[in-house]
Amino acid sequence: MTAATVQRARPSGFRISKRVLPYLLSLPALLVCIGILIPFLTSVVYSFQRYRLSQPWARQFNWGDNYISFFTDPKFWNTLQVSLLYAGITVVLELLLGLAIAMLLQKRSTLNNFISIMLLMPLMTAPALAALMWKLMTNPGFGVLSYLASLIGLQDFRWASSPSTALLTVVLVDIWVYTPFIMILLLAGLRSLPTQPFEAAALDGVPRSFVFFRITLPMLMPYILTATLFRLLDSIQQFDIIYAMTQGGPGDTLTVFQVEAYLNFFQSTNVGRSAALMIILWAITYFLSNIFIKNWLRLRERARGQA
Amino acid sequence: MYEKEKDLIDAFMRGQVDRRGLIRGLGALGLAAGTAGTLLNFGQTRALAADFDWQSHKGKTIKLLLNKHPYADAMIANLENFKQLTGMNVVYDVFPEDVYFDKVTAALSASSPEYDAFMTGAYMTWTYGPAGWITDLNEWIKDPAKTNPNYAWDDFLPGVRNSCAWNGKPGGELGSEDAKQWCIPWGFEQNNITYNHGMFEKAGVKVPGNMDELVAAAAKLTKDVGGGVYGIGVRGSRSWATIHPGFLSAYANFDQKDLNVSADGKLSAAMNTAESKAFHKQWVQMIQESGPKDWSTYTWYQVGTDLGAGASAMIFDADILGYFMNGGDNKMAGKLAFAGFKANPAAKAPTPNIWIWSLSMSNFSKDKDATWYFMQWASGPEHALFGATKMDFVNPVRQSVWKDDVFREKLNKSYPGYVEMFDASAPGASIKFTAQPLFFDLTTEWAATLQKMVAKEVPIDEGLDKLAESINGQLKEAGLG
Amino acid sequence: MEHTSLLERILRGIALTLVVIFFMFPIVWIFMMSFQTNETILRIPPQLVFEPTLANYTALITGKLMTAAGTLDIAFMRNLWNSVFLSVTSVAVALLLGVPAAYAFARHKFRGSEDIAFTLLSFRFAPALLVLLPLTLYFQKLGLANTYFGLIWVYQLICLPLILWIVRGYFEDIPADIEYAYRIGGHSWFATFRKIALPLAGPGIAAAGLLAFIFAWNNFVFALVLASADKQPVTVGALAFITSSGIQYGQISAAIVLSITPTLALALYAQRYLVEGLSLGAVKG
Amino acid sequence: MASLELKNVVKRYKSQTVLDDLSLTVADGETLVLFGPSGAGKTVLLRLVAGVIDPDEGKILIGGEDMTDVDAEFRGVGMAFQNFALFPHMTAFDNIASPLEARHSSKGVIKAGVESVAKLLKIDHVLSHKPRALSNGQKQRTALARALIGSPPLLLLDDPLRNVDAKLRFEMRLELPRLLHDRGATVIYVTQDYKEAMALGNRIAVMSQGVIRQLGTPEQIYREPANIEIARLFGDPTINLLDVKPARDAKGIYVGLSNVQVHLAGAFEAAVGRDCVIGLRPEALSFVGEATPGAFPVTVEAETPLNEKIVTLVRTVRGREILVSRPAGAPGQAEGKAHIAVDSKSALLFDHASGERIGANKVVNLRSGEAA
Repeated sequence: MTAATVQRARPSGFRISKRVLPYLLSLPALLVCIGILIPFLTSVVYSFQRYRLSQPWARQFNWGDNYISFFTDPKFWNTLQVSLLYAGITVVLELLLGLAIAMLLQKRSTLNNFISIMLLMPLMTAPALAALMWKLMTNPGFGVLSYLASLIGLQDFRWASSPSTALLTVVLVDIWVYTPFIMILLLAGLRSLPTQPFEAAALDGVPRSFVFFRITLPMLMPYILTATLFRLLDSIQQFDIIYAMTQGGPGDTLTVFQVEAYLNFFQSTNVGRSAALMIILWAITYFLSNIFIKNWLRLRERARGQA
Repeated sequence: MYEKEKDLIDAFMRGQVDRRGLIRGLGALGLAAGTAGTLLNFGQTRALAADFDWQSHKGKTIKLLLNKHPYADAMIANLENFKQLTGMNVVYDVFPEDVYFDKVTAALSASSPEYDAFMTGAYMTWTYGPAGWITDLNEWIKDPAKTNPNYAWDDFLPGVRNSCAWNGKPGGELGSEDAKQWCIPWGFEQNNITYNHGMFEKAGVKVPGNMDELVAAAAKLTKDVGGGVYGIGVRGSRSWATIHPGFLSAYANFDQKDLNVSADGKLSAAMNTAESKAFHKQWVQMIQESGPKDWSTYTWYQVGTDLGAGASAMIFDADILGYFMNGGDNKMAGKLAFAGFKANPAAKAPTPNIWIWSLSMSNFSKDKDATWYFMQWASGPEHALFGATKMDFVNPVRQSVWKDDVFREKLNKSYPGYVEMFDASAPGASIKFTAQPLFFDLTTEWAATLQKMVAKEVPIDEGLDKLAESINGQLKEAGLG
Repeated sequence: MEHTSLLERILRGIALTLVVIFFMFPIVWIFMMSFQTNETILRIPPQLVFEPTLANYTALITGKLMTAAGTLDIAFMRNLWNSVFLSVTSVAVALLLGVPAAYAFARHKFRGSEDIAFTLLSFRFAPALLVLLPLTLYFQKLGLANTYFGLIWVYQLICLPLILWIVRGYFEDIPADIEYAYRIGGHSWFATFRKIALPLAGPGIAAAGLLAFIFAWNNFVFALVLASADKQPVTVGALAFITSSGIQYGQISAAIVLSITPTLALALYAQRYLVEGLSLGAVKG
Repeated sequence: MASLELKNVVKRYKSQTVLDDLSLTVADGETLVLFGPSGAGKTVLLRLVAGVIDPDEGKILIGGEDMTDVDAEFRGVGMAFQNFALFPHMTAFDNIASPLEARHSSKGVIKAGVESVAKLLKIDHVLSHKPRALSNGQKQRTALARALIGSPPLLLLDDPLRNVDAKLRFEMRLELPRLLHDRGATVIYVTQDYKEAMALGNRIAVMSQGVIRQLGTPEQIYREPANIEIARLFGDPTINLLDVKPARDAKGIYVGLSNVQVHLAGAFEAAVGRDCVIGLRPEALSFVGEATPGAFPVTVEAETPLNEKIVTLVRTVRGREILVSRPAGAPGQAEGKAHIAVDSKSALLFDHASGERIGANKVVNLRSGEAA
């Protein structure tokens, strides 16, 4: 009888091998992305060419010339510096602010949940349009923010139009748009932390700061890494906000990679240089995310080991 | 349907009724002016049909790429006539101006056969032409079999027409003998002064006649009008568009150039001369003293919006920007006036640099002959007149339109001083840039340098020397210098 | 944590109020602008009092825009529809492709799985332009230019890595034993995936989907480069209010309000999934 | 038939070998307990048998049929997990019913089946609850019911009593043997609790570090542990282990305890002159009069009751501590000086260096897993 049960359950006909299954599952996603890999490689080829759309006859391989020329090009170093500075400032500020807000909203309540969804609204505003609205709000004449600034004594605050405050202003818009992203991820993280260590610490009268730095932060680390990774990738590639606010100006204050590459392609139609810039940007993001992913995996392993 | 109206129009076509009589007559028949205009064009369309086989591409469809612009709107409003005339179908994509040229570049660089013709500026053809994306239109213009006899190529303002023709040699003179007609001018802008005469009166400022007066007037306006109003609006964003309007028009008036062309065709930077430095000093000073506070983000839109909303007392920008701001629901509508401007006291006349909205034919078009049918209609005298009189198709590029009484009367009535301004500056109006493929690189860098100077990050002399050095380097790198 | 002093509660309240003001003020301001004409928006100094008008919304919905230079036709509702269609379909496709892949990476440590997962994530590193420009050439040849199909494909650049990476975390957080138990009970891997893994990771998938939706919705450059005017999303469509005769701030504001509404409705509806769903696992270790 | 046979199974995770060339045969209807510390590879072995993980080498035969490459759902086994692994989104009823649903049984059959097994396990009143609402004991029974319901010929129970309280564990230890026996299924039972192992197993396989160290009946494991480690794992209180160096005199082989030569019965020839450890079960020691042969003096330090026994801690002359147990109710011993004697037949000798047991008793063939 028992044998019959086993017999009946035996597989018949086509069956997917256990070894092939995971490949089969990830294959469609991979294929879709491979389709995108081909143009990527094409761009790599472009980056090794002297290639201006307006001078098609002069198109030829110049191998590393596009890259080598960057070394002696102060504009490139400025771009690199501004991009890293921008990404660094926005990510750090958004992380701190996002964490603070998440901690304010940590307690589960209808009001807190409602506020957290409301705070997502900036994220739902397309950055390009958000920048446009901020531009209006910081207009020295009609802008409500300029008006408010003048009320608190900043009569002549020039926002995005002065080199000394342009970075600050654009960072402000970036913070406005993207802090909610970090906030929601960290809020989720905070709320999923086990309660016991905190209760124990509270009972033992452990100082709050100690709890925060020794318990909360380490346990939140994987969330922080994920949020930082996605933000960093977007931030170092920021285009919409900067382009809409200042087009990279004033002067060369905000000529980050994507703005430079965009202008190089669409205005100068210098495809070779544009592609080389983007490949370098890609290499930087690849390098940074590699570090992040390694740490992320390590932290996950550790968390898994503890469980 | 409109039998009586048609009779009246036919009478007009036969010369029995003059234009004003016609419009009055149609008005008496209870037709709105716009409808009258369309009907009038029906009549003209039928007249056109008499001399040329407009129907030879019947049934074909062409696709246009258009910028969201009054010119495009005027064309679309009149498009039914073209379809009737030719039996062709026309479809079109309209993109917002903010992204329009990026879309054009994306479509053309992909060799997309989707669009047969598209709107462009003359500067862009310096890229599109050498890139092989657009067609030399001489082949069609000069072929009587393909172009209708009423087209009147000579009717185009010569300076504007020539500005759209280039031989493709870096530094080559526009409109030279061997030039290729990369595009057909459609409408154009001269850069002059539009001012708020109420504010001028209040501050007791006269219309400035040269650069010194302009700087002084702007400063006085900023000081005396009050209410946060500043003296002069000019563009300042980090873009080529900052250089080409008022700035270059005034610059050119001092006989200054962007680039020098040597006898052997090599290009070199020309903006670090003593005269240029002196001019830059004045210009920068003017912005610092009397420009918008966030000048470095100013594009066409902000310059116009401020003028229309009464935040600025004058602008030195496209005349048609002033034109638009004098109408619609703008706060300052009807309160603006126009003036030609010659920056150089020694110059005889204004020398405005111009922007030309034009039509180009895509090299990837599958049926260029059919496309040309559309282009010759859209740039033809009938449509030009329709657009200028019934829609906001200013500034028209055809001399015949400027001579048209209805058009002049319309302008004089609602835009006092506009016609005079135009007449004064039109003779000197042309593209003041040197045609060459690095136009956008170099001009954007020029704008960035200007921003640095206004922000006092770099002294003017040093900034210009550095700019010249950088430009010379880029020209060499591209094999042009 | 429960025993908070009165002072602390007051400070928290103040901090939260400041946060809400900072993030909500621009939204409220935009909302107010959407009921004003350009004339009242462009007043110096800006003022709170105005006579509300529905003209902006009327213009958007009827597709007629009055400007200084006459009446313009706009296709905002069409743009809105495109945004909805592109975002929904792209997220659906990304879920269809990404969720099984995420499951494979979470459950089967097969050879090269980490590398493949990283590669998939790395598509998110590639600056969009880098891929987009050559892609126009290939799409032209493949006949994918100006098709929704092609666009949805490219949208996977935004949606797929996000979904893959977040959903993978959720799957990893489901104890493997639960799935083993179901399989040993006699169910196929597919039944296990459908009846156990999917429902358990459901909230997380919903949350990841919503985030992907937001990013797809905000995208701008893909459709612009790859498609014709009739397939443009609201982000491009809203730029139509920057007309040569002035920027129509009122209409742009109304456009932003309208463009936020569907996402906001979705977020409010999926509220508990979004906050609680994300906390189930995902991003954590 | 649902006999189980593992042939030379190897399982590695990364560079670590979790199961090393393991072979094992379980007869139809037999209950085999896998016993060993955590990390010994017991759970991995169960999962290999269940088919949710694959061996790197070797074969797995169920009912004589090669199942190595057969997916879990076709192996016809039932399994209960240590952490219960209930489906959190389903009610207890649906949890239990899931194996029947996989067979596309009719609703009526499923209902009847679930209710009967639920009644058997006394959880019929909580069938509509989700796991969240169940107590640990109820969860455990639900998990067990789910494993039992399809009447699988092979049952795999992974330490099912680990996560339940002591009272329930005690009850279940009494109930389970009958339950399993009634089913007639072949059972592999994993536990870390030696009493459970002793109570449930027809045979016990003691595992550590991926290898079966000893396989035998509970009696064999207890009386004849293969090494010190196993001797220490079985028995409560744990076995007394004292370093000794056996020697021989005319009366036979002896060891020195408290300066007294205690003679051992057994074939310990090989131990003579070597450093050894003697293993004395507490219950093999008893308090005796001073004159009893082999009695050695100790000092009674403390006495404590343990379950049904009383354990006495004594100290030898050389200061070594020994535990002595006697059944509760047996006469006690006052503190102070006393003498104890060894039931010499049950003394065990181990090699000091290797820990292997020394003696002529049956040798266990570890490779085949069968007693030779």
